[in-house]
Amino acid sequence: MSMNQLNMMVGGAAGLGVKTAGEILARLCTRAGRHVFGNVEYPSVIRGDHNSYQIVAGEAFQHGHRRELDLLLALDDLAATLHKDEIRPGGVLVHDSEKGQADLSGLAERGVMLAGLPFPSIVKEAGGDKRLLNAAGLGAVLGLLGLDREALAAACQDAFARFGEAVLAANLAAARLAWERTSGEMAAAFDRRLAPVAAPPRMLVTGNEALAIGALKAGLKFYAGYPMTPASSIMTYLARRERDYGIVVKHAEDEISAIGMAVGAGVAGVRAMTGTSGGGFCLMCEFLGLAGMTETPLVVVESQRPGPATGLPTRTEQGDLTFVLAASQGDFPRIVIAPGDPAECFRWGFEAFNLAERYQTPVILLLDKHLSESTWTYAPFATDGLAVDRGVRAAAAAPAAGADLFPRHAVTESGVSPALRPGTPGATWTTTGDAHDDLGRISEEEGDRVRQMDKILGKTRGLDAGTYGWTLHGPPEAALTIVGWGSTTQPILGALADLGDAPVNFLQVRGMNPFPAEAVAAILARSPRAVLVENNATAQLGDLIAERASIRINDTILKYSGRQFLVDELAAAIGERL
Amino acid sequence: MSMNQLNMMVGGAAGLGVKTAGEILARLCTRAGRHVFGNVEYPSVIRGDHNSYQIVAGEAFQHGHRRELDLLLALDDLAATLHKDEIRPGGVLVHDSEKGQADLSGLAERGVMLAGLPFPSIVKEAGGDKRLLNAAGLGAVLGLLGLDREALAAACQDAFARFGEAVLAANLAAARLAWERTSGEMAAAFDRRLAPVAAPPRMLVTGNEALAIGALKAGLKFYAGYPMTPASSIMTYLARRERDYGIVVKHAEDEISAIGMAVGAGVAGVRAMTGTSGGGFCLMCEFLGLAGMTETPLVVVESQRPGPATGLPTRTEQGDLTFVLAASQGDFPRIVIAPGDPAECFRWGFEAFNLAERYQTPVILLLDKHLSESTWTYAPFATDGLAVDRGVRAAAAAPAAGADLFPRHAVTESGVSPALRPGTPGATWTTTGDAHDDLGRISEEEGDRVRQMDKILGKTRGLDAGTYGWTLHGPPEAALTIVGWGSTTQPILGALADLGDAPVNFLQVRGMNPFPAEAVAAILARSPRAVLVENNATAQLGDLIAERASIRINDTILKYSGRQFLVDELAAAIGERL
Amino acid sequence: MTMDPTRFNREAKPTWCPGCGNFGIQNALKKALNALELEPHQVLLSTGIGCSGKISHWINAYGFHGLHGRSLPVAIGMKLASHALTVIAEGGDGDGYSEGMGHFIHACRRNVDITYLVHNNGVFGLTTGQVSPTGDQGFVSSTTPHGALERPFHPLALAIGAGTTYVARGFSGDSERLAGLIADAVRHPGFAVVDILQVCVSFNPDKSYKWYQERVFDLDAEGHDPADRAAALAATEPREDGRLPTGLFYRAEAPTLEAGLPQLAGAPLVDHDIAAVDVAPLMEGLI
Amino acid sequence: MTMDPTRFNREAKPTWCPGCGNFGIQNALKKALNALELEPHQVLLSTGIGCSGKISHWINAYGFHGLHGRSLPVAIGMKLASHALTVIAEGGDGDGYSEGMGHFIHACRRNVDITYLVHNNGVFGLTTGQVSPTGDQGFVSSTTPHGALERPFHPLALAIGAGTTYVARGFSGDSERLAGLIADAVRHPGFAVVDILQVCVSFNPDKSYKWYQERVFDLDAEGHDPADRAAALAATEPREDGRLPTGLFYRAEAPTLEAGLPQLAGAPLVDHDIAAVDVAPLMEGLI
Ligand SMILES: Cc1ncc(C[n+]2csc(CCOP(=O)(O)OP(=O)(O)O)c2C)c(N)n1
Ligand SMILES: Cc1ncc(C[n+]2csc(CCOP(=O)(O)OP(=O)(O)O)c2C)c(N)n1
Ligand code: SF4
Ligand code: SF4
Ligand SMILES: [Mg+2]
Ligand SMILES: [Mg+2]
Repeated sequence: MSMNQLNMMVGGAAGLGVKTAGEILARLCTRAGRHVFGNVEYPSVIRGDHNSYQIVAGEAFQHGHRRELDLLLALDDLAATLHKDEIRPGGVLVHDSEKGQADLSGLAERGVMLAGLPFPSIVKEAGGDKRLLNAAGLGAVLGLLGLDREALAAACQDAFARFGEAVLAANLAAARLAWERTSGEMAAAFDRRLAPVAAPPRMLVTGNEALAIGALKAGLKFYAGYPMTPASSIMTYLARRERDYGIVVKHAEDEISAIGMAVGAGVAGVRAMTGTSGGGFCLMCEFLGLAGMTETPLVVVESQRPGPATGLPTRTEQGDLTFVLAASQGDFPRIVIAPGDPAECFRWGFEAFNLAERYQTPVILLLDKHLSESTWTYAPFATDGLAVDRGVRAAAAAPAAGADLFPRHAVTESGVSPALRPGTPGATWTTTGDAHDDLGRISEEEGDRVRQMDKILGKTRGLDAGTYGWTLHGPPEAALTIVGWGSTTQPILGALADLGDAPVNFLQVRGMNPFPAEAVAAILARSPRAVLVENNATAQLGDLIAERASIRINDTILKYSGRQFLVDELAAAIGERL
Repeated sequence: MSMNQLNMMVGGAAGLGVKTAGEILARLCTRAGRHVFGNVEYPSVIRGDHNSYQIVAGEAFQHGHRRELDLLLALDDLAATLHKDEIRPGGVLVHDSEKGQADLSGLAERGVMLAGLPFPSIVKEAGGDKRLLNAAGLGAVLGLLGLDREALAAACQDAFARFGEAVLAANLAAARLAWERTSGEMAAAFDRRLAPVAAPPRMLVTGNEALAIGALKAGLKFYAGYPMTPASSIMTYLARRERDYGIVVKHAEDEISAIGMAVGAGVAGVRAMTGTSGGGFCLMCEFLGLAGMTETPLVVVESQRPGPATGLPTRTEQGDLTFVLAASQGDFPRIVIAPGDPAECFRWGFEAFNLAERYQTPVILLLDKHLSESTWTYAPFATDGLAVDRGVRAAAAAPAAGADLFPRHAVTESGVSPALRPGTPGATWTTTGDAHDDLGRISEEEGDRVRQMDKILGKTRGLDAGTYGWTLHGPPEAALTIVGWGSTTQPILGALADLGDAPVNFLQVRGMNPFPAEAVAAILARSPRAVLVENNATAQLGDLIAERASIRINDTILKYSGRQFLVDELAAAIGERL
Repeated sequence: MTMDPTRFNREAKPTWCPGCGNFGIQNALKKALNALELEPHQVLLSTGIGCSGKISHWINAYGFHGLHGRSLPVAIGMKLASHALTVIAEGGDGDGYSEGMGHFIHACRRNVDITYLVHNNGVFGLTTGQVSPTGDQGFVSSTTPHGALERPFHPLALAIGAGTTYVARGFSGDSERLAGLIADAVRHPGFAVVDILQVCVSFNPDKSYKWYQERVFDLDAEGHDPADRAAALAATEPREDGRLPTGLFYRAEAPTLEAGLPQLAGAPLVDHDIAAVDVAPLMEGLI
Repeated sequence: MTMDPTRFNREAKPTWCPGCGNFGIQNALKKALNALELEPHQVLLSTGIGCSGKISHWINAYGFHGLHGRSLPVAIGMKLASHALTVIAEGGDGDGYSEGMGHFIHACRRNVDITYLVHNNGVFGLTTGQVSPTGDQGFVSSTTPHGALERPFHPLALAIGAGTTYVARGFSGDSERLAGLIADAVRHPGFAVVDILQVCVSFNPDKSYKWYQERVFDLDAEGHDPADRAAALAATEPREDGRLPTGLFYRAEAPTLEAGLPQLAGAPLVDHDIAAVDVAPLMEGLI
């Protein structure tokens, strides 16, 4: 490993600023020209317990996290105890040598460097309390990584200036005191550095941020939601920009209202979105079907977390695929797409609105906590070539011959009826979630029913998931084909990179509905062996492939502990099959 | 056809008492020793439009309805217009010859007898108004069917006595006036009779009634619901018996509350149920998963109607199978059973509670409007052999060693933890919809998560759907195998009866989850040709079979106009494939 | 230019029962829209599921007949997206006060400039007459064969308690006065609730036109001051003589939610140009 | 026999933030249950999701920690099934007044004999501090970076409006008095609401213990008559001096829902023998 490849973790109780410290480190690495992957783990409590922020950095794109730590910054004893065994020989443990009580026996013998610092004294000397602990820890880490005094000052400036002079000064003091203790001998003994390397500017971006930016680019005008991890940060990201981008973001009283408002906004003619996780999605089912029945464009983000029920609210899982594909009574067209990384979140966050308006039906983007909240580095996403397509819209409101109503559900060749924005003079329309005729009038006639069902069920036929719904990574032919979807994409790519020239490729499925059945079947048919990699207990994609492509993959690598696969863990599991 | 085989329809606007007249006729047929099938069709409006009640009666079990009517009682012009062409040559149209305006041309030429009656004068003479119309119609029909004056009086007594003397007298007068006009010559010219034949006493029973009785037999103590056709009649049936059977029936403020109350009652230790249709089921998804996660026994009835959204609220469809199988985030065990007729509704209405308590998980009974509201005749269901099994229950509350808590989620060999009813002295327990340890305490440990997921997902392994989840009707080997489920069962059986000795059998799937994959696969493997018969647009059972049994059936007979298959319609469609 | 007074008529005939109070409400709504000098295309209706909710099919305006209990969230989304339109939410008492109660209370405090009309007939009409939350205690219906045990609430007491800025009650049997209340409610800047005592001839026949006519009276006639919140609340209490106050219970001035959104100060969202949104600064911000 | 005053303690330590008002509520609840001379096994808790809802894990009683916003329906089902138990529903203000508002209003009118405790801290604590329906207008949180636009309501005004028969407010910083209110609420036959002003040190630090202590006072001290409904409603109005009344706002006598159910007059449903229910008469009825 090069000295520029780094695997670091900050750990400590909730409330100690683990995430802040981790984010600062991640940004420093990014600005030093590194690609970064950042993974945050935290329990569903506000203070105490244990949080961690893991940063993997290097000159190449970083796919995910792995076990062998180069450096652990333990802000408390629990962090040291939980993660000390993950430090590789030659790695460092930064810990509290003054009041710390964690049992560190055996570490030195394993060749782990113990960077014990008197944190309580340091924060006291810096004129503060526990709230300076993460700054002190940061100083220690930057010392170890070879940053000089100016670089340290700049990092602190960047991180703390917005809290005002006094806070900045205290944090800087704490950081500097710790830096002084590690930047000499200890740094010399440590084999990793954070020296800048030349690289284009890169964003450090989560899936939720990328998706939100894609949606704004698409002309999102209305977002309603109800707080629920891991979808909340879409709402909060958008809310902060609401005035700059001339959009309305509404924290509704519940998820039913959130999706209801989004439907109303869609009916009125703007691009609208809502987002939630599985529990909230339960409450959205009925409106989802209404959007399908009334042919209202709608984008819904479902960012999964481990269920059933409240489950593990701040952890990750891919357990809602089957549900999202089937939610709501009756048959109607729904487009379900599972992006695999922030770049895909951006792209589909944009494209979802074109699809929703082109087909006048709900589009669901299926993420999970790992994708929503982890960070990766990317050059700013290219926006040229992203064209807004609002679908078939009536120019003016000519009512159907002999009727006073604009035919909102006119049967056309494509199945898509021209849309007419409410407020357009010259006619009006009516529509309903009841079965209806072409004019949107309630109709219980068998003929109308069948005609309109055929119409809506047929209209996504032109959408060919074969073109966008999958990617075969690696060699077209291989001894082993990994099959996965969504947020396992990057860990799988990382594992494949680890496995070097091994004869393995990876079929990433992205279009969950419509499903690229032919392509998937063809790839699996020519693959001598396939294994499903899923972050759930029952291999839900496996069921979908069995149903849609008539192939049952029996070999599975599943993880459902609420954590994402580590790259090395996955490489090992795949390696066993080679 | 024997003169005892009858296919009759009463039709007229909502509010004219079509259903009442139909029910009286159905009951008369039943008491005359006939087997009866009754199909009610009505729109989602309270007055006006068009209702019909079709009665098929004969000496053998009646599977369903068919097109060729022997008799149509048209209470208004619309009924005559809509259904006159369904009357067979030799059949009768009872209509209003005084004010009626329907175009009846061509009927006489086709050999249809026109029993025109001056209904307005008759009801006036009987001292009443439109409200006597159905009694008059009834009198006319009974005259045609050869009932004598006493039998007519008895029928009226039976139907109208409960409304008091005056109402009875007026109805009887109207009925008698009409009877006088049809019981002579007209009756002589008509080739059908309702003369009593010897038969054991039979119930005229709907799926909902049978299910409710099964549930009461199982010891149901609590039902909560929110009105929604076609599930409402379960609630109203139970509510009327609430005092007799010592149960509580609650009309809740919404479906979330309804299932929440049922979950609470289940937690407290009684057998509890809720019921709804697809739209309400959307709102129940989250509690369904909570029941799965907290291992709370719960029975949910989902009686389908055509979706998506409000759809056709009073019609029938089998469009929610996929949804019900996947509803709610994450993976948890759910038992889904689709009974095929009232006898099965009774049996599974009973058995569902044993399953729910044995496996401590939700059980869903999937019906639809056709099954919920149509009537069939059965001898009273046998109740011997129906034993209440409450599953593994702790005798007393011994807490887990070293803890103050009873281990509500103890990991046992079967995966089922002993239940302990709240209120039991000696300990307490805690449980949660969050991931938890064996003691029901919130736990985010990976080990606890995996342990408890393995436990709950494993516990229905002992439930072998191979034993109860399917029936192969007809010869074990046949040139053609019909595959269907739920309420198409009886129409399919009727069609098979129509087809006589044709080489066709019928695989009825009943266990939707767990799914009898092996049995289904074996039957389909040895069948040269299979066709799916489903009352939906996308062949949802077909998808389930593809997923679970790895066989894709491409030939389908689908109907999604909101109406059930007619027996003769289905026989023709099947016949085409022979 | 004088406007065609029949412009809110549709061809189709309502499927309500003959004599249903909904006809009076339909009439009143058309009159109100006429009085407001609106054009059909300027009006957007969001209705619930029930006999009542079908009204959007029989008023010539843009109409969205959505889900049971959910007319309000839809209407709020509509208004925020296209605030130049007159947005009216409408449905039944089962719809709004049972299934939709949560949305109702929150709409009251949210104060978006929409109007909410509730057809309050004491029953679930379309599902054949089960008692609603405003039905009398003891009411016998198919779900309450031994009489309803829950006590009804006065919806306007809740509306006032939750902060509604326009609170009125009308009667379906008096279209003229009802039309006035509706027009006023639409004019009112902010969330306006009109609870409408509605005759259901099929499932609540005891509360007939006559029954109501003997009881309803206008609060105005008692010199009620709609600015007096305590008096308005007092007016929601049952009276010993059984009389039923109608008219304007309460009105207050408060900024609408929209007023707090500078992004709505210009054109409605629906008129924004979305062809070339610049997200480069956002991406810059992540570097 | 004197009872062990620590019998409602559990071994496990709450995971609330140090200084969180929930500790005071937990204390008060234990004290109240102790004062009521209940045994742990006689108590059944139904809690929601939020920091608040976790309380069932840290009170030694039967405890069901269910869904966000749904503690009340569960509690009602529990009580009707097993009415000899003391059933308490409990959760946060987001839980009860946002997601669960519909259930709240309907529980108020239903008058089942349960107690409802709401930890009212003005924020969604567990999801990191978004404004709740009782949070101040203008409150800046992650979902309202430009300040909350909706006006808060007083939950007790709604409770009274919906017909609740016991309505009180406590303060998490005064466990002793809060314990008294809770014990009284449990004793009250019918639905009893105790809204509890709760300090959230992490996300609503401005409303500290000190802030509350300077403002809260007992209505009793003002000679408030809890039988006077209008006075109780008046007490829910904001005061010019910013003081916050606590104590018993309103109490009324009304039959519980259970009293209307003769089938509950004997043993609780849970004690009925279900081994041999005779359904023959029902089948007879269909012949
Ligand atoms: C989620 C859901 N639950 C239940 C229903 C069934 N449903 C249709 S209308 C209705 C009640 C209508 O009562 P109300 O709102 O008072 O309207 P009315 O018919 O009296 O005008 C119900 C329960 C439904 N459509 N959707
Ligand atoms: C259906 C659903 N929506 C959203 C959430 C996410 N969620 C968990 S706790 C919470 C809010 C908690 O606020 P509050 O009820 O006030 O409790 P507090 O934490 O303040 O005690 C939310 C929105 C959820 N668990 N379920
Ligand atoms: S049932 Fe009642 S509310 Fe519905 S249309 Fe008939 S009279 Fe009107
Ligand atoms: S976030 Fe607030 S309510 Fe939650 S535990 Fe911390 S202080 Fe208490
Ligand atoms: Mg109503
Ligand atoms: Mg709160």
